[in-house]
Amino acid sequence: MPFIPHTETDVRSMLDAIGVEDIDGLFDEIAGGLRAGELEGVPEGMPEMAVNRLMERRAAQEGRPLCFLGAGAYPHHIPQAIWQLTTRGEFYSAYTPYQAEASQGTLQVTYEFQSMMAELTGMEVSNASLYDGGSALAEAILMAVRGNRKAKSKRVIVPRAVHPHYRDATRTIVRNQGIELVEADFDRSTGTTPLEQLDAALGDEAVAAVVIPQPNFFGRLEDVDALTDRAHECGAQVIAVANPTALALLSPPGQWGAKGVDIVVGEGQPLGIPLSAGGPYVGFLCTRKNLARQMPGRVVGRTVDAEGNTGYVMTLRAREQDIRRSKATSNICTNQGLMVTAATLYMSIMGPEGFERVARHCHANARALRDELCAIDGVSAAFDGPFFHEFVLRIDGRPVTDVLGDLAGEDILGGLALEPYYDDLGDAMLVCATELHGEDERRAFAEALARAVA
Amino acid sequence: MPFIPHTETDVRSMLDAIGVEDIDGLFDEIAGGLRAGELEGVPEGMPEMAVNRLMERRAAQEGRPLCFLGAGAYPHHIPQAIWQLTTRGEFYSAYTPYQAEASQGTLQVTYEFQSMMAELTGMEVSNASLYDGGSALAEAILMAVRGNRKAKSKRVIVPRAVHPHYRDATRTIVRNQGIELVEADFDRSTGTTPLEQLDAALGDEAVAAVVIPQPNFFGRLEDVDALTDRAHECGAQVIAVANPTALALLSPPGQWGAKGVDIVVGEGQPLGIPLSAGGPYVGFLCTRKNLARQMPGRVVGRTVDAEGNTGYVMTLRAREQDIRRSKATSNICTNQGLMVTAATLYMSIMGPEGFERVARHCHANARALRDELCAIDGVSAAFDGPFFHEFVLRIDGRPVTDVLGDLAGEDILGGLALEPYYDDLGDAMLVCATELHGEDERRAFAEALARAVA
Amino acid sequence: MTELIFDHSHPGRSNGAQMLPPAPEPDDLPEALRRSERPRWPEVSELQAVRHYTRLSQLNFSIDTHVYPLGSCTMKHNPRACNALAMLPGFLERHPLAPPEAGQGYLACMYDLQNILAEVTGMRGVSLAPAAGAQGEFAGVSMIRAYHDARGDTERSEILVPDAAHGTNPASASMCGYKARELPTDEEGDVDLDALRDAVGPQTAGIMLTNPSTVGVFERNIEEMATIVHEAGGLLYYDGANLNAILGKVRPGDMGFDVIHLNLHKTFSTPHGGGGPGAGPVGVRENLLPYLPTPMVAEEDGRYVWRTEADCPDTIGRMTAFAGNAGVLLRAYVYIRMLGRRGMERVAEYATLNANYLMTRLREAGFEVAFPKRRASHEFIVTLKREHDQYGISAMDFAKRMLDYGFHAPTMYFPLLVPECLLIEPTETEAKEDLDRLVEVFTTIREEAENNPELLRTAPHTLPLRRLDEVRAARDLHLRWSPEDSEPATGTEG
Amino acid sequence: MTELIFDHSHPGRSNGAQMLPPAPEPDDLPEALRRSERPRWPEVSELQAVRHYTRLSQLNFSIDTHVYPLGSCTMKHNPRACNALAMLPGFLERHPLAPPEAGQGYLACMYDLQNILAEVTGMRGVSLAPAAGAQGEFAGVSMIRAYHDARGDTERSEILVPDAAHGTNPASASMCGYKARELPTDEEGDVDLDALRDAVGPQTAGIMLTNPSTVGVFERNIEEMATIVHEAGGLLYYDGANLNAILGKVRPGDMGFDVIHLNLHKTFSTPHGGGGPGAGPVGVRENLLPYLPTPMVAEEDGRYVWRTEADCPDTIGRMTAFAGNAGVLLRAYVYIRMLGRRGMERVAEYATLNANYLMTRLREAGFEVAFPKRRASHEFIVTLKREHDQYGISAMDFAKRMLDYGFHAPTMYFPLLVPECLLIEPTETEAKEDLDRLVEVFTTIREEAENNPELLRTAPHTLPLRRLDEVRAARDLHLRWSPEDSEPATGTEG
Ligand SMILES: Cc1ncc(COP(=O)(O)O)c(C=O)c1O
Ligand SMILES: Cc1ncc(COP(=O)(O)O)c(C=O)c1O
Repeated sequence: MPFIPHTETDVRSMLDAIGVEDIDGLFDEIAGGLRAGELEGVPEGMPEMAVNRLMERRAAQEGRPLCFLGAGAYPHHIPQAIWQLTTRGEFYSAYTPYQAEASQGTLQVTYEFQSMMAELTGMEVSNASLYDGGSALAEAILMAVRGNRKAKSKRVIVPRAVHPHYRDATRTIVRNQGIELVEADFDRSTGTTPLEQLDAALGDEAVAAVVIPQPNFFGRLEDVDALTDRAHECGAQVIAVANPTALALLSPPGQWGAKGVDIVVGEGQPLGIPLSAGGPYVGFLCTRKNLARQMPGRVVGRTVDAEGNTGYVMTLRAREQDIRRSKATSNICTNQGLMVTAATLYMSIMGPEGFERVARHCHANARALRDELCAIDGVSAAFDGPFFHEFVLRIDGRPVTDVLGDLAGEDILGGLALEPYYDDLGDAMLVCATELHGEDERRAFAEALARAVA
Repeated sequence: MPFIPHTETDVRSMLDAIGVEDIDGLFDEIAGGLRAGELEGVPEGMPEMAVNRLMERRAAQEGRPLCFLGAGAYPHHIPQAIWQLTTRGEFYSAYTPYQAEASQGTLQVTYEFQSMMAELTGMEVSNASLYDGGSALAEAILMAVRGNRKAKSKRVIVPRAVHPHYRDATRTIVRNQGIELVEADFDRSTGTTPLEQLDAALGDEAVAAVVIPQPNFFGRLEDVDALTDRAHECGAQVIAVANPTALALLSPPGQWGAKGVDIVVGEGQPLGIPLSAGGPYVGFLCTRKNLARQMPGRVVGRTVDAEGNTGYVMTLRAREQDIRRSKATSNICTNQGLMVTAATLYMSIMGPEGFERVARHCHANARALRDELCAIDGVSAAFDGPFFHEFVLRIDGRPVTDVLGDLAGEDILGGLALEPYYDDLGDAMLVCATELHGEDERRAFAEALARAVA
Repeated sequence: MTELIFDHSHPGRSNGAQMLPPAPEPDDLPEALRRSERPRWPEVSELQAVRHYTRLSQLNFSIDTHVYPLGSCTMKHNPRACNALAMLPGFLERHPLAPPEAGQGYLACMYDLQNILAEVTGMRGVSLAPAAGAQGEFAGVSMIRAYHDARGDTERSEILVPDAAHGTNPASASMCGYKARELPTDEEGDVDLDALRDAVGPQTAGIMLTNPSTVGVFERNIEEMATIVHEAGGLLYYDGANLNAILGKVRPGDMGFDVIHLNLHKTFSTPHGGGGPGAGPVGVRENLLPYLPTPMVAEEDGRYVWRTEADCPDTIGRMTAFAGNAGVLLRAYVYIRMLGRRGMERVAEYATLNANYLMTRLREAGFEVAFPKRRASHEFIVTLKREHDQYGISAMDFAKRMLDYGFHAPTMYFPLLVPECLLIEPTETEAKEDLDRLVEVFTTIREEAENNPELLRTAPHTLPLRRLDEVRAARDLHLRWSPEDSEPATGTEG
Repeated sequence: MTELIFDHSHPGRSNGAQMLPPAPEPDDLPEALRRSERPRWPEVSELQAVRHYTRLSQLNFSIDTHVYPLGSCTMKHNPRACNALAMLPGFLERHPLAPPEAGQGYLACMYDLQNILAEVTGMRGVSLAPAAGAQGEFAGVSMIRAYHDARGDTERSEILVPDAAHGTNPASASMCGYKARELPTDEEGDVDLDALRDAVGPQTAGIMLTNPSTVGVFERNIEEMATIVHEAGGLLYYDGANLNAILGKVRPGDMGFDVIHLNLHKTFSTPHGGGGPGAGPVGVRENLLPYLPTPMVAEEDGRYVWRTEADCPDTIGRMTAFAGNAGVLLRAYVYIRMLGRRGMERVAEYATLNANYLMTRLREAGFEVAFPKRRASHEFIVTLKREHDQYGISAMDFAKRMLDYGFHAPTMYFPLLVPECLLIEPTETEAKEDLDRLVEVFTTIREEAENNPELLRTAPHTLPLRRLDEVRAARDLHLRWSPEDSEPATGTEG
């Protein structure tokens, strides 16, 4: 019996103690008619050895293509120490630290995570994680609407240059609370959100919040200072959506404009978390101290024990669903604890300088790649201006999807076709380079692309 | 600086404390002429990311062929829990448990290992490991010669049916101590060591020890009871060389013949240790309690602490090199501790019944494979009689090495050519099947072999 | 008291093996957009980080080290194969937007998983998108709303929730724009049927139920409740957090539920990770199929493909940016393949056996259980009200003292309707002898409560820290390290 | 007191996920050869095994959890990349007898490693075959013997060994059939040159030296010693256990050594694993090349191939059945590639810096070092003779008390010639602040020795166990569990 320790003797003596004949007797309160028959759609169990083989085969089917896809999930080098430590049983098989004294490992790691994320974003506080970057944006919007009592508005401006999947998830999550999501368009030549578009979206009505991506979905850098100040002038709170790796080089949202933003959210995956087909990742949310009581999700705080020794506990619990129930700041309960551990280890092991170098390599490789690809006849950059580690290409003469198909045939994932997301943008593709994409990898890509467009 | 934590400030203040100008000053006792120049043959250092890539590439070159090679190293299913636990830092990065109170983890694991190995072999005691099966045989021979004072002999009978590499390693190790290794031949039709050959080797002279393999190198089962008794009659000690998986089905050496053997050695690799190109593996050595003080290597014993609580320590240390120096029972110091941990976990996780099933599957698959292969025209079994999970084949019409080459071309390692080891045996190959070689794997082999011999 | 990683930091210390060669200044980036100071992350060596986090980990109680009978959380063994196989490089390196042609292996697993979960729950379709139980609830209630809306039935404004329900239930209802209306529990632990009849009406969008319920008993009137709600035009939502108790024995679909979520990090043994990640797949009956959250996996001509918004125009949409907690889903899939059909039923059988045995033994030992006339499901409630009144100790004191004996405490003070309660869930993976030890520990602690209640009130005593001050933490907010905290000279209270 | 895994065993309990389907009786095996009873291995669940061994692991001090200044053992950080990359499936699944054509990746690493080790030691050829340091020594001395034998020079019967040498040195000499003859150490820690001159002669097969020596100083007369031994027709053997102190700075080959071994589990940071596995490659000058142990890797026409006995007729032969501790060799290779040329020198520099700093600080704190006029190499000796005489405490008592403060103890009572000694090796991977803490702990413990020596004599106090009785263990031999040990009723002393 996989994972069940009971011997026949155990079972017999347990049943006798309870006073039932057999195990089935324990289900005697359940109406007979409700009892399920044989689960024919569930395969027979297999020993671990056979499951190993099945999964090895399936994993092998995935191959190991050279990946220039980004668009919200980024291939990075992950130091080997991280997952060897993160999967230690004491982290892996513990739960939410309800018993603080027996959970100082998880609690202190989380406190360190909060500290490092606050440092990275330039904000005062951080929560203990949300599911991912997309749902974090939704939570931030709900938080801003809740927190911005002055504005008395449920209008939120979300630029089109925000990741389309983030906008989808946000729509799903905020849709039933009367929140109005207003788009702000991007400029067709720069790929960024100009002030005029923000103004157009703001209109004359009150606005609760404005979302500003940095870099935006196209990899381009937004004029965050101007956008932040304009939003604040209108009484809106500002929500930054930022890539953590980019923040190694870019001004932290806490310093955007005159006052800094109010909330920063984003996807923590680039901080040591594998691509893993889309998850588990980790959403982060940082904010000002005075908004801390509006935050969704868990937060860990420092305190002392009965003898005055420092220790850590979950705090501001009165915001949460298990206490506040229908009035909670969010319904979130289980969050992404283990990913917090991995990200904390990543930040500690890379250190500020190592991390900055990673970001510089991402940026330098992306610049080089764009130049190398644009040197190919028929390939051109869609947008002008600075970018971090992603950029949009146009291809003359062949549909992007065909080109990507050819590349896939050569075991290269060349990027993301944008037409399905932006039908008014025309045929284009989003390409990413990170520190993993040195000369050899870029050359392989350029040569394959040259063949594909020839 | 990889793995060096010193900051410039640290270095400065440390040098000041010592009172030298620079680090080079610390080497001032070394004659200038001795100082090495640039190490041109050593490549420049690379960040972990680049080394990852190099090693991934090299590992990929190994492919993942279907492996029917055995001959002393066996592909088995290894439960995933084993290495996830064995590589925990507390096991992985500790050393020999010199400070017993701070090493109870390692010590207790070793004690459990000794207990389980003694159970498996049917002996009273076990040591804490030797390097591998081959060197363990050499140590057993030295131990037997040391221990068998009665015989006053340094002659040791080693059947030719013992693994040729074990015999090589043994020769290397015992050669300079005046020990005479006498071969006993095997029967050409059964592939086993008949009593007559033992008798021939024994001759009239005194003999210190007789080695008996079970199963022998050809996979065949020896008549261990008769051989043991005959050796004992001649005043020789008996050293069994046994495959631990086979012992799940076969009579434990402690019960061979009338009195049981005196020493059992073997290779612990089948107990949860990956093939890993030949090591690290783990040699085991079990013996009678009255020979315990003759054992080579570490031994862990149970004791109590100052308050009477049970604990474990290394014991019988007076046998060892660090105390007895040139009179020690062996020069071994560092042994195969981490492999002991893995093997102990394997035995615990498989349990006696799970392990027996593994052995039965090995055996059943090997029988099936032999039948399936021998059904191919031109393929025949070299020997008659029972075998555990290896057998010898002859191929008509094509040299074995060509056949194996063809198979390798189809990503199948079909076995080991025996001619280089036994030039009087003729062209033959040794094939192995384990629990990993079910119908699908065997069919792939049989089909490829049919093509190769056609 | 353990130092923070920041306390090991020294300016200029670095981890050389992670240091890429210097790269050019990013001088194409406008100065105004560039960062002027590095984040004050710790500057430590690899050894310092390894040592710090290894030692921190040892401060946790976890399933791998302790019996962890935390009710409602199903803290059962997390098989190591699940972890290893979900982390095969082919899976780990798969980009979420990789086209299906780039690799079918992952999609094949997800397709199988959807079907298996549909089968064990008796639902028609499953989406694996929700990232945890609460998100599953949200998705489920959103689908209920979408269903009503699609029928033009837009006046329904309430979701019924038993008073014993988990907090995520009312919170999820709120997030979907519904008012959560509470239903009382009767004295045998079932939902009060009369109250239900009174509560339903044209305003009823649906009801959220956990069955077995959070008080640890099987809701016996479930079929009648289904009829009442359905007749009022509402739908039934099944919170699958307690599915472990009936896995393979009773299917939510057969009880009349329209929509469900599962907690794979409970029933399907994916790791709890110190608070996630989880996975909260949702399943629906035929009538709700169009609304399932995206993406999902479908089979077309023997190939697996994604189904996204483009294919599912009525979907409630995405829950996260990509396809949910994929790595968690893979772990659950491995678990399911090892267990198989029969193994699943055994989960329910032995989880129930353990709970009823433990309940029986504790009753014999003189503890009061909340619903003594009932069978336990996979969990049950002990109330320490009597001990509280007699000895002046609380359930919290009792729980903290358990830590001293090497047991993680049960869930405390949930559900709220039972005073001084402990919700105890042993799970099927604990051995009888450990349950027996637990009974001994309970008995010992009660003796201590009688003879020396202070021992409980000041527990724990044997852990690295004594009782932590939660009130102070919330009053005097320290949510992050700041540099002054690491300067030995200054503020212990930064 | 931790239970044995056997104490968790119940007859009939099993680990279902590892249970293959029933297989046929092996009825073709003769009854007489078959086993009648299963070994009494523990019958436990996966969770029980995971929990037991996880908890056991936590009882260890290790580099990953504690500063571990164990002299002569070079307990430095074991980078996690080395472990991960040596365990890539391609390497793990490679069969030792797989033909070179089946995969060149592993052989390429080994070929590189042979060459790099030859370069850093200044030797002509390297064999990676020996499984640990002691086996390297054995291989080295065997080659010395083979060399003399090949020249018909068969009367040489002695190997010279300093009195401070590691025990493996004389033991290895004995195993090669030589008499080990001891040389005294002079008061500054060098080998007594006059004694050496007296000792050499036609009976001298060679000398085994560790340099820096086991007393923690560089042997300054090494060149003269080489001349003396060589002139007598003997060869020089270098025990590489202390290479960490001079890596990349001084090469044994340049000092005049003919044959060397390295301890990869010291200098090249492969894990110590609770007592191995190690790896003890040997390197030789030109004249000993024919005798190197097999197998080795060679390059032929751009391909890597094995060289075995067939190619090397004069080899001393195999050391183990296959090619040594391959997985350890891979770990060392990864380490070397991360460090590179310059990183290797830094190892020596910072190991030496740490040792000299710590020695200086301890002297300032009033501790007596064994060779105060000398530089420390990567390690040094403190003698507690004075404390022993004044306070009646031993080096062992001091060491055990260090455990209470969270430091692994230094090596005690080695080398034997210094009374009440501690051999202290901080290694390059420890940070200054931890050395400073170590000095504080030393000082505190000495104060305790003065004020309350009993505290030391009865240490440790804060670990799960108090001082263990080693005498009793050796007298009253319990080397294995037996079933009576697990029966609660009977014998505590089975
Ligand atoms: C009964 C019940 N419902 C819902 C949830 C919420 O699940 P999750 O924590 O995965 O969001 C929980 C878990 O804590 C629960 O116990
Ligand atoms: C100086 C010295 N020589 C030789 C050895 C033996 O090495 P090993 O333990 O690897 O056999 C050691 C290690 O303990 C040592 O310190």
